[in-house]
Amino acid sequence: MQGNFLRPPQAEFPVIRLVAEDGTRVARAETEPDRATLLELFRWMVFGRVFDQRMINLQRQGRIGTIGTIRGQEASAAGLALAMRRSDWLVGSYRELLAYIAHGVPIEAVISLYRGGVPGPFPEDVAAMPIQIVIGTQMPHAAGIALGAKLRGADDVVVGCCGDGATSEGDFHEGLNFAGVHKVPAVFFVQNNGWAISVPRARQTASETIAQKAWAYGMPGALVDGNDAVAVYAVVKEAIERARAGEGPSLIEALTYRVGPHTTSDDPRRYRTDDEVELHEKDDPIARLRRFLETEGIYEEGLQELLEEEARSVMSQAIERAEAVPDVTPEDVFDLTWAAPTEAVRRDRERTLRELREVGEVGKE
Amino acid sequence: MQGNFLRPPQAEFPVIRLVAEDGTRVARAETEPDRATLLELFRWMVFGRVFDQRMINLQRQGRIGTIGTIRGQEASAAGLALAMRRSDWLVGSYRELLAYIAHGVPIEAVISLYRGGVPGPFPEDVAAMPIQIVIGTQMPHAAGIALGAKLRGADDVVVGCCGDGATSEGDFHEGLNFAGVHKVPAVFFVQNNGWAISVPRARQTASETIAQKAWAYGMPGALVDGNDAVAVYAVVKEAIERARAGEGPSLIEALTYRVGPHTTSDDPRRYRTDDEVELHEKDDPIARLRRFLETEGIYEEGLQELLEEEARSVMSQAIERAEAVPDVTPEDVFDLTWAAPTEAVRRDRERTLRELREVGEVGKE
Amino acid sequence: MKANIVEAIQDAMRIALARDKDVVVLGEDVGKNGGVFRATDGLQAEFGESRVFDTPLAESSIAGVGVGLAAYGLRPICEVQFGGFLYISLNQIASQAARLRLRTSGRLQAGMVIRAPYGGNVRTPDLHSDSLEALFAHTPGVKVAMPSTPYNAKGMLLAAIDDPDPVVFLEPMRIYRGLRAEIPDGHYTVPLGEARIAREGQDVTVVAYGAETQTALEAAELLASDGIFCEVVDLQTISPLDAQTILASVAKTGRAVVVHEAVRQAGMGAEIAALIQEQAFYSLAAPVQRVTGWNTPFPFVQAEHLYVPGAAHIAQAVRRALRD
Amino acid sequence: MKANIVEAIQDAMRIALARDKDVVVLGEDVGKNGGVFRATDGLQAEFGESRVFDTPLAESSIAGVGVGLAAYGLRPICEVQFGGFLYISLNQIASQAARLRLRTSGRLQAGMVIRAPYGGNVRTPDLHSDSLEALFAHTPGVKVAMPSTPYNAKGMLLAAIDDPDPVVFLEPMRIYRGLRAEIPDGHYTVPLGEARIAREGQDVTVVAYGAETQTALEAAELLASDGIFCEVVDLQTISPLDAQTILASVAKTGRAVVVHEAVRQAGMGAEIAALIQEQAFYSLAAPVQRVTGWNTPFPFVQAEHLYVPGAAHIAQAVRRALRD
Ligand SMILES: Cc1ncc(C[n+]2csc(CCOP(=O)(O)OP(=O)(O)O)c2C)c(N)n1
Ligand SMILES: Cc1ncc(C[n+]2csc(CCOP(=O)(O)OP(=O)(O)O)c2C)c(N)n1
Ligand SMILES: [Mg+2]
Ligand SMILES: [Mg+2]
Repeated sequence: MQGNFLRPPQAEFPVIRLVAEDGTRVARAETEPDRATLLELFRWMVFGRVFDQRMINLQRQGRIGTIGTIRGQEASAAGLALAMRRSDWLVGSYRELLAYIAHGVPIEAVISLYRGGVPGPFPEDVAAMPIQIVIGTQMPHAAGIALGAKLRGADDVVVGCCGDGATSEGDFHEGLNFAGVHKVPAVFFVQNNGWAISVPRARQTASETIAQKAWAYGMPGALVDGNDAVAVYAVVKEAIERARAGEGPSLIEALTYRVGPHTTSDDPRRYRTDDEVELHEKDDPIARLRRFLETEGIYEEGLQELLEEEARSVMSQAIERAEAVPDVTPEDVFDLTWAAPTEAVRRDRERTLRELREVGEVGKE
Repeated sequence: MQGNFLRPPQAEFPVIRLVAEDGTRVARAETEPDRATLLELFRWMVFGRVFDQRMINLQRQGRIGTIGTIRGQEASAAGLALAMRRSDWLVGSYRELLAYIAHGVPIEAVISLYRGGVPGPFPEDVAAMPIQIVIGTQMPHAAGIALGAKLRGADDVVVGCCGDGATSEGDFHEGLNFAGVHKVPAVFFVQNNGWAISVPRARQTASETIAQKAWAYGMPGALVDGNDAVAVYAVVKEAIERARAGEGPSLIEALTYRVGPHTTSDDPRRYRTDDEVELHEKDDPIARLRRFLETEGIYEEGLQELLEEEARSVMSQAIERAEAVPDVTPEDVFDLTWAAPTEAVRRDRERTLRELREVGEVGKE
Repeated sequence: MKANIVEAIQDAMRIALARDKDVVVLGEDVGKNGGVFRATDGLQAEFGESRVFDTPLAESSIAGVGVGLAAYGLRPICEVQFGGFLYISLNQIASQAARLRLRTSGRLQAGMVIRAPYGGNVRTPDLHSDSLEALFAHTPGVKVAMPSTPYNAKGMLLAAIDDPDPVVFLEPMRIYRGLRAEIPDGHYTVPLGEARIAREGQDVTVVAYGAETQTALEAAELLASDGIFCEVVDLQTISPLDAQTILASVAKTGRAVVVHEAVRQAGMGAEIAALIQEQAFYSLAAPVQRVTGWNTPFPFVQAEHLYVPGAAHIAQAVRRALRD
Repeated sequence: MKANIVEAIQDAMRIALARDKDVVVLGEDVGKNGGVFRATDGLQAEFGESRVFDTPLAESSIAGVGVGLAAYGLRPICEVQFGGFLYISLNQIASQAARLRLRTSGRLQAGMVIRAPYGGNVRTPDLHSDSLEALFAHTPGVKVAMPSTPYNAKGMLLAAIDDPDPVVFLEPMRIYRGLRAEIPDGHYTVPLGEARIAREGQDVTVVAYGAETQTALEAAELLASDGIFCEVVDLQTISPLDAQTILASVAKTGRAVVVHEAVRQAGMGAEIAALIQEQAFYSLAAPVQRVTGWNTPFPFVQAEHLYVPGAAHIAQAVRRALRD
């Protein structure tokens, strides 16, 4: 007599960790960062912390609009960015600002965006899609870019990033499924920070891990401690090398935590306890990496303070540059809408601008 | 030294089978059909074969529009329908016509639809959504209906059906993910018939099975031999009972094969070999069940012929009834668009009808 | 009671939840968080998690699950967090909700509400400010309501919840809190399908809806001091469109200006101008003017105040209508 | 060469694939099967599976992967199997393809074509017959082309493939095969953004596009025998809309009828009527008439011949325009 035909979910994904919370090493990996890269990781993470605080301040001063916070997620962002080549494509969202900057996007472009202006074109040698706001939509783009690289025979790899909440969107599914079928050189990287605004991870999907969703697309998955920069780097590096070698896409879930509010408009006390936050705050990725650097004898006294100082000054200069950028004009908007405007577009543009000018005059009456 | 962080897909789903191709029993199950139900299964499958052929003929005679074929998939459709209560909701598509009819939808309603008319309301005691044409869109509906049943405290279960191709749609993902999170009483049933028009299953998803996609939604999965009506019934029954007991949704993949063309407009020789079809044609679900009934001593000489005769006569009557239904009028279309028409709708309806009448007169000039 | 628009909307949902146990509220962050604009604040605490609940982050299924709930006989109020994300819900609304009744010969229907804040000048990020009402107005089988005051926000939402047809309910984010007024306690409805005269006048008819109604009233006030008297028609329901009220006003004034912040081309302004010239051609003294967003995507924040029609833009068009 | 529309389209893709190795064709069943209408017949055999390939059954990603391919510098031609399924692709087209250039200050752009057959009277199933051009015309940043003859089908598709902006290319399913004509061999383009005069006349301007252009020409023929001479403007590109050609014709005739099979409300007919009354008010002798689908969803097959405007409907509207 048979029965119990239904097989309950069985995928078990142990959390990959190379450096423990207290900074001690727990494992080694072939793909882990070398000394120079470890210092770079630390530098970018410290920069991320300063960047985050400065952006929040700018928002409070009314100098930029609503901004997402990245505190606590610096290891994921830096680890992922440094594992990439500059010619690899970064396809992410507002939660990957630090990764964008570490990948080569000018800080002032990011600030400009949050000032409500045009970001300005990214530099020619930075391969990245715009910072996505519409959740999940970037995942098919990542698949498409990766397919492009494959078709062209280029050895570019694409890293498509999103949050835990984004995994619920149809576009997440369609993007990863496409990537699996076409075996494209892509790495899908989910920053699982526990929350999608106020919705906890457990209410987002009944799947025990996000990593195991990989199997639904016929690709390998990995669950990494997202606060362990060394592990994030190593796992992403492995996935990128695999993709570059033509072995296809993979999905990485980085387990981290959003210590701050979702954005400057959010009040997290409405939906989570301070205790929960405090618990996670203790596992600070910057402190962890610093302790690791110390244990490894790489850390030099005063380094963090130096880097903070440097970051503050870099930020000040970037803010100055961003604030010097003139405001977007209606002309900009029209001219960036069409690459090949038709006669009708030109006339419509003129009519609109004429009416705006006239209103300007009315305003002066 | 660690490495190989990426875990390749490992879910293994053995094909559940109770009756072998040659009709011999290979296993027993608690939830398997009793004698009466076995005969009902057989009756409906035979009906399905006759129905399919008659619909194809009607299409050839220009009496109905394009129609999908169901030959070879009778066991899946009948097994699933008979495992349901009439008060359980069937939410499926054009490939589940036999299931709809076995669930209680009048044959003439189905024929009317393919005659290009209104199907007419399904009987009050038949719980079913309309036969879906827009691939995948019905899966969130199934989740929603099941949530409704749960919220109302009713013991209705919802069976949401789709094809292997449909699993690629964003709506498949969103529907199942929602169902998993809200632990609704739903069974998702995928008829994997090997093809989505010309796209083979292997190009639809890199996932080894569709059953394993269940795990991505935190629900159990099962892979059943879709040509084994006894097994389909048993597995669906188990899943429905589980859902009814409040244990949540599950996903069943029924492995079958579309022996005929996708629809009467399709030419499968463009994309698959006759050899492949012949191979699958040998595994005829009706023949298999008949041999099983024979082995079990349930089959009485001449039964199939009798049932075929009966089916032909039932079909003839249904066709007659369907063809007696007057054509859809513009009034019908307006009146079925709005449940609560506003004054503007009434005026617009009158204008449209007046213009149509005038054109009628113009035509008569 | 005194209420702003978001409070009026919340009050409507609270009343509906209390009077009909089939009403449920779902969407992203509508539970504990009470919605990113607090429209559902306190509702989960009051009515429980089975009546007011968060969904996964997936707008197609928010609408699609709504269709299923409605088919089962419940009255879902689905929230889509920002109007621009309705692009993702559109297929479930247009190809499914709008046609369920037709497909089932009236046996089932998608009596549901899809609420979303819309509109610009709120300094929101990309795609948060779009006005997509025209897409739904081009989708028969769904009604489209766009309130402009606390009074009609509450009354129309209560009407929409009762309505057996699916209703897309677009809320004017810009004036969610700015406008506070006395509204009746308890249940009342403002019928769907009826425009209202927001201000009487005899010189020019200004047709507006949603947040732009307030802007049109400002413009009317400006112009009044110059001796130009506008009649402001507040559509309230965008679809089905109450042509009669518009035409009655134009019959009086002979001139019309249509206002919206959505893209101009193929927007509601086109429909209304087409309608007026069709039905009131011989009483029109001048072409119907459109004051709208540009034929570009909604721009970056720095340019939004130029994109969204202000009172000066409307006044300009009224003067143009009078000059002709 | 002699070709019908579907052959002309296939020829355009073959030429584009041959002249530019960055051109790729993707969609459901476009490979071995050659598309359900055979538009891509033989292309995979000729150019290989890396140039012409099937996608999973998922219309959002067909467009979304197209955006990625285009961002990488390829020139994707994406096929959506039937126009009604564009609802599913809309978010990727409107919120992504249309805005990539704006979001990247021109660094990246979504130079891609999304092809889909559209329209009724072909006895297709539910949602296979919808005409959704107005949704895209309300989406600045995408162009919308709708050919009406083998000549412009080939020429516009080649122009669309070259165009750096995303182009939604809607093909008239009803006349895919019915219309056969001599077209040039090899590469040529019909520029996007330009309407054409399909028939000259001085009494009434009939504005049409896609399959309805042919119906309008039939109506013009009917009417000519009664001494009524229509000028038929075939829009070719729906967006951006070539206002000048329409206005020049109306300046001559003083009367206009706009034709489409899409839903009337907020359809292209509204935009064109609004435009004509705006720009040519004083030369208009009668209101612009609209001949369109009804304000209902596309109906069941049995009623479609009444829903899709026929020559008699158009003739009726022309007479109405002349009566006024
Ligand atoms: C399509 C879409 N729906 C809703 C939103 C509003 N929204 C912005 S962020 C967010 C939560 C995202 O959660 P997650 O994917 O986990 O990313 P996180 O913010 O936690 O990094 C929501 C709902 C959006 N931007 N886009
Ligand atoms: C959204 C949508 N896209 C495309 C189609 C056209 N179409 C009809 S059936 C079909 C294949 C479906 O394959 P599958 O899901 O495997 O079901 P099967 O027909 O094999 O039962 C396609 C592409 C459609 N009806 N709806
Ligand atoms: Mg998150
Ligand atoms: Mg199939």
